[in-house]
Amino acid sequence: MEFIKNGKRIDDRLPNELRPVKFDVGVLKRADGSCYVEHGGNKVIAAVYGPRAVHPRHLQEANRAIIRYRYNMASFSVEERKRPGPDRRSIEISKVSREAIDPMIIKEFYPRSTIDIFVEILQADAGTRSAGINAASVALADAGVPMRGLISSCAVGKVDDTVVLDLVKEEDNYGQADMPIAMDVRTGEVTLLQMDGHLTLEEFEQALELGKTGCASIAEMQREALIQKYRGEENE
Amino acid sequence: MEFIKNGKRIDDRLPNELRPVKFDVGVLKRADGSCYVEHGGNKVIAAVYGPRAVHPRHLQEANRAIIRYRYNMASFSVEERKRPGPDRRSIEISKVSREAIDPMIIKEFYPRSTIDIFVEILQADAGTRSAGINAASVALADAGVPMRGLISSCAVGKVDDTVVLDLVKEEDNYGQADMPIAMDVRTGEVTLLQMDGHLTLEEFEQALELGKTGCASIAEMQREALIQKYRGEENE
Amino acid sequence: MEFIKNGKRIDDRLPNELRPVKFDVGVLKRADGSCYVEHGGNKVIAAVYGPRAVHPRHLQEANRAIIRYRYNMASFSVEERKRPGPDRRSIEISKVSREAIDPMIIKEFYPRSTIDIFVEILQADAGTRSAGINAASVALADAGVPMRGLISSCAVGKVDDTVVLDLVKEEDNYGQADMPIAMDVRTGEVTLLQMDGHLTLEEFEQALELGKTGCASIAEMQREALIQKYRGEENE
Amino acid sequence: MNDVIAEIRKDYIYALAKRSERADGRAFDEFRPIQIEAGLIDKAEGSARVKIGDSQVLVGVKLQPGEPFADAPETGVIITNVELVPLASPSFEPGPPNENAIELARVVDRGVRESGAIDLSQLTLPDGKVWLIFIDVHVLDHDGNLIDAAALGALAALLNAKTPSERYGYGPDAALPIKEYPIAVTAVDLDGEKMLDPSLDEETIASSRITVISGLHGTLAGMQKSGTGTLSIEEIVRVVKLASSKAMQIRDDFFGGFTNG
Amino acid sequence: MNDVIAEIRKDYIYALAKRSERADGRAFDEFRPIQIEAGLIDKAEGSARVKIGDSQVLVGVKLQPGEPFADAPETGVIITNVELVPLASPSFEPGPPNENAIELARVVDRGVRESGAIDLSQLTLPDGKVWLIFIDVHVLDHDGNLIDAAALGALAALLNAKTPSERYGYGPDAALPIKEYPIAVTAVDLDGEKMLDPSLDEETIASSRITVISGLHGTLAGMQKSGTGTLSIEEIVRVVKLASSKAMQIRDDFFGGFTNG
Amino acid sequence: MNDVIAEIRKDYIYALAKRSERADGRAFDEFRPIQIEAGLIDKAEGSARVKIGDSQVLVGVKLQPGEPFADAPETGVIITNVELVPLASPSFEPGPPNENAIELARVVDRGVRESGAIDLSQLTLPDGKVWLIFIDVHVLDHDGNLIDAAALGALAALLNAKTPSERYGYGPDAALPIKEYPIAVTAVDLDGEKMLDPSLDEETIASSRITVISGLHGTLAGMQKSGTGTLSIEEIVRVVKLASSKAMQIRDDFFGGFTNG
Repeated sequence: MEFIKNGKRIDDRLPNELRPVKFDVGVLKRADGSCYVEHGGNKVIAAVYGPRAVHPRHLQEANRAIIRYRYNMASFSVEERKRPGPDRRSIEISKVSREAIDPMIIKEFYPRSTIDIFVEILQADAGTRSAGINAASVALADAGVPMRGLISSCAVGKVDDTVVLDLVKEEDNYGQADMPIAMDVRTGEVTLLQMDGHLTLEEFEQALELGKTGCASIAEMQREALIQKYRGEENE
Repeated sequence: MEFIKNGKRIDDRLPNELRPVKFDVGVLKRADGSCYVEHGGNKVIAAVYGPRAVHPRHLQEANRAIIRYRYNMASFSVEERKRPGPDRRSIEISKVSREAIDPMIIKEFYPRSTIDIFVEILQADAGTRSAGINAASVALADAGVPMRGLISSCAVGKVDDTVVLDLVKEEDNYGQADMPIAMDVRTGEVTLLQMDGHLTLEEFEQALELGKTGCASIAEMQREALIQKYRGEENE
Repeated sequence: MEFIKNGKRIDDRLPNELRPVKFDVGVLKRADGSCYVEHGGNKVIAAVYGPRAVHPRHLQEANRAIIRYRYNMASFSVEERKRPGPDRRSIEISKVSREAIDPMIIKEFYPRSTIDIFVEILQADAGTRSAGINAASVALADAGVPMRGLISSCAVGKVDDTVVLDLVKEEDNYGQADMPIAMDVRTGEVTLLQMDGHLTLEEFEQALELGKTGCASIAEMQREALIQKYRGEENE
Repeated sequence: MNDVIAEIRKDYIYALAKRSERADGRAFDEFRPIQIEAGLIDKAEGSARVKIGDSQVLVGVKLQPGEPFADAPETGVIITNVELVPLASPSFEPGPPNENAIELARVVDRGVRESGAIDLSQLTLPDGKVWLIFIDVHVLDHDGNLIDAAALGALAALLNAKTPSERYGYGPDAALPIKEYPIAVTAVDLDGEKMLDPSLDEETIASSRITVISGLHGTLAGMQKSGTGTLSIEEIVRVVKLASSKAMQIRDDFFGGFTNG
Repeated sequence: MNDVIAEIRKDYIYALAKRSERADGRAFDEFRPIQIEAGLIDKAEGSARVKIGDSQVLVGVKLQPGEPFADAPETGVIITNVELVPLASPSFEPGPPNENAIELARVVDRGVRESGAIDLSQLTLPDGKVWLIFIDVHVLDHDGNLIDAAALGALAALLNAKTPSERYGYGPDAALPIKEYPIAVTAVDLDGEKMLDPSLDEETIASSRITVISGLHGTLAGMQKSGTGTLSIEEIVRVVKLASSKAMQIRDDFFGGFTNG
Repeated sequence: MNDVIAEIRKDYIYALAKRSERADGRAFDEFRPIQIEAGLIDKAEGSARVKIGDSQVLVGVKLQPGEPFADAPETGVIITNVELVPLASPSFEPGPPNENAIELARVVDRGVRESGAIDLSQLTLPDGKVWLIFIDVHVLDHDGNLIDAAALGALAALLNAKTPSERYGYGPDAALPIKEYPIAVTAVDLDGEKMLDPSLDEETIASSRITVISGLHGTLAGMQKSGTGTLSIEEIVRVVKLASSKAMQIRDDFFGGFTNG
């Protein structure tokens, strides 16, 4: 399979170009905060509940909130129907996503409580964990949870020996490497990093830099979406 | 399949006729109350435990008893061996059966406690949820649980465009509609109603009336069984 | 299949001969006590944790420690890969093994606590429950848990109408009877006894006696292993 | 439902009901605004998002070739599942479907199945397999009356679905053979008053609920009472008539084009 | 068992035992009355209800064609399950079988299997399949000594069973090839005294229990000690002899006709 | 990890780190002694026990013929599982794998799979089946850095494995086609200091951990950050380089003979 032709990728993007991304803030009534994200073919919705009481109680922490994060795929989000409920992949993604978001939340403000983050993947097309983290980060802000910063995430990868930004499904399945990253772009703090495939050290450094610019673009859109939301509210 | 020939059904009953029904009260030693019911080919046993302490404790209600109801089919109760344990069907039936019985129980007498109702289907031949409710109602009385009234249940259905009482398996499987109903026949209060198939509004009204007469016959037998039991005890 | 030829068994042993057995005490760092056993083709490791706090708390006993015992087979311990986690066989073995060990432990010394015994079967070749009990007994001593005595276990069986000691896999699979036994050889108290197959009453009595001598040999090795361990520690 | 609604709110809603009013100003037989958007999920063979007021469900239909049941070898298979994901309500918890999710799924399933909405006999495949139809209801926002939203979403997603025949080498993709348009209409009982399309508050405080599923020409196709309240036969007949006529109106509004065929 | 029996009741039973008496007046080697009723469940291929005193179990046997185990292609398959449903005792809880139910099922299973009660080699079918024999023990009332009741029920239900050959097109229905009549007899130890067929009270306070399964001619087919009490080899031998001779008597009483064949 | 390490111990380790020291006297880039022992388990097709300091894992590789995935019919299948059995640590509990066990299994799995350690295209069988490779990691003693021990054990057990071809009638047994030697090296961050091969204490108090899996020639094959600490890009690059060069050294020490081929 040839992934890059005349400098363009299979969906006509440049190697360093993100797919179209759209954020919609406050899309759910019941949740304390929510955000819908379309990122290429990905359709993802995040909701935040909390701070609220922790059940069962032995999970409580005396001097800070606990953070829970549940990444879940709808049965119809992928080509072959997925059996409902958590599988090993979604349990791992929930863990690393939680750890990616956790350091931004000022947990000390809410002892003995929980902040629950729920991410539903409605349609999947490579990069769902990043899209979920991006949505969750905005949903936390929408819920008014005090944060040190926003977390922005994207994947970098390698196809046809070229480091590229934001893989689509085919690039992910048949490419040479995939590396999701999440960071607070203002401070440069990386909170999620995973990689698999084959990268030389030079490619890896290049990929990190490319990921940084991708995250920066995402961060810009996240901020814009939140501003729109609050502008909208003021005008109401 | 022809269901009605010369005004008679496949088991020779009239459209408005119940199958033979037999109640046996107090058949178990360990349970606080119990009742065995044969209803056509159905063989069902119900046991009541309680009022007793609730575990786990967070299920307790401060000012009333909670009611639990478990409908369970023995593996050998049906043609194809059923895998033991609850399935989706039995979970739904347990819920609607509990809701059918619950309004009759004077729950305020027993704060912080539970009344547990267990129904085992030993042999199934259409109408098991009704047979279970009928048995449970008598078992509650046998256990001395204070009640506002007895609940009586039966199914009505449609075969060969005729509304009939108390379907057997073939009528249930290949008929046009099935409608279980449960009520307190003295007050006319309906506590369970489900329906699927095809009924016109007129047929539906007819079915409700037929169901009412079926429940009334059941109620008569329930009362008779309880009287026999207490007569028996007095003579001992 | 011929099991005994010229008075020797398929692995060249005499009918009343144990397989080679090796005990290694204190092989794990994290456990409070541990023991590795090779018994013929069986490779088994036991760890003891405790006395320690009981979770969940409602399992606590006010005036004594509770004993928990988990027999578990590694996926790779048998010919056909075993799916991880407890199955019905391992649940039964855990129960009878716990009951075999329990009477030796002076539980009254540790109210409200638990003593946890974990046995991992790394390679299985008939007689794993006995090997596990033997390892567990030594691991308990290694952990310093106060005991009335050591429990020693072995299996007796019948092949080619002969009562034999310590079956190997083929003898177990195709033989005529299998009978694991566990006892405190100093007092003669039997704490585990199971049997299946065919034994006449005379064979059974013979098997019990043979099992007693097998357990006595095991007990000798257990004591030796513990002495070695403490000698080793003194010389350090 | 674990929602705790303040006693005062409950009294308020009951007091309103006595004056024939509802908190959101609707008439007793009035639905909140309904929106149906079909085809949002390209990866599904059919999909629809339904909003009733602020309640929101997304239904995906997946089709795959599979084995028929042994006792019905010439018949397609319907499998309906409802996920009450914790994103949709503070009262939903992660884990396998509880009795509410199971009841919801089974009522929607029976509505589709027993009404004969799909001609399952047309879903056989040349190699002895049949189409398995997975109807997955993903609840996104729970503000009451999920059952009507889920049933509506199931119907709209089925109408939106195409068999993925080409992918499996069975010739051209085709729409599903839809023969009936079952519409669920739910009412709750508040002190004797019956209100259609209950809001979350109404649903939470009501002692009983009845769902009526009806088809073209008003035929009754399914019914489910739930809750520990009781209803008289007269009340039931009245609600069933009301629900069936409301269903005709919804069917006309949203599926008028189809049902004329 | 979670049953809490008052200290006083315990002392009473122990005091009685010292005087060689039991609370219900039985001799130490005496069973409560046994009732066996076969064929109650038409939907099962075989069934039997067994009462020992107030303990009551219902055993159903289902047969269906299925794949043999890879390492025994010419051998029928036995699957035994015990359900301690919460209807039968205040100490039973809903949920998957716990260690007591599993032990009970496995002892009954081994009793049938290892005694050679069924000639499994005769259960092959012409198409390479074999009969799968499901023995399901449904406990209805737990008043002690379930294990003997369950084993008796399993044997009676197997004797009652007919292969559903016609339904599956394998020719005429037939009885199962029963070759052995394993009978379980259980004793408990109360301060050194051994009592057969323990009542619930006796079972609850006893420190150990031993079940002996024996066949025709008194051959031992299975044994299971449980509980944390200990037994000497002499005690074991004594109990085993007692149980084996009691089993002969039970076999004669209930299966005399069969075993003469 | 639920281990509670006294505040004082934590302060001590941090204070040491500030002085570029570790509690056990190692340099920051120094591993504890590594021992690899292959072939302990005859019943497995391949096995290896790895000790890193007092941490100890036993890895078994089982091979059996099975169906390939529908979308990769010519490709062998790898299934990796990690059991954190309660024998190995007071903080491990019985039950299905928790998120830590799952993450561990998946990182090891990706290290083997994505590095191309096994040429899966050579694992087809003449009858359309392929070899299923089960890599089961059984943790025996948890004293920190299980991930490097597990990855090392998986590689050593795969190198030790032989296909059980004869048993299944596929001709002579053969070694697996190993093409790459992925080595995992893990570092933790303590107040900005990076330490390789963290001990349990170090691992417990560190805010983040990064595992780098690299192959022959230092190619990066996998990476996993975990924990709630953050790292700068510069820190990451530094650790990755350090880990990759340490991996070469471990590979040379233990697999030098193989990798020369």
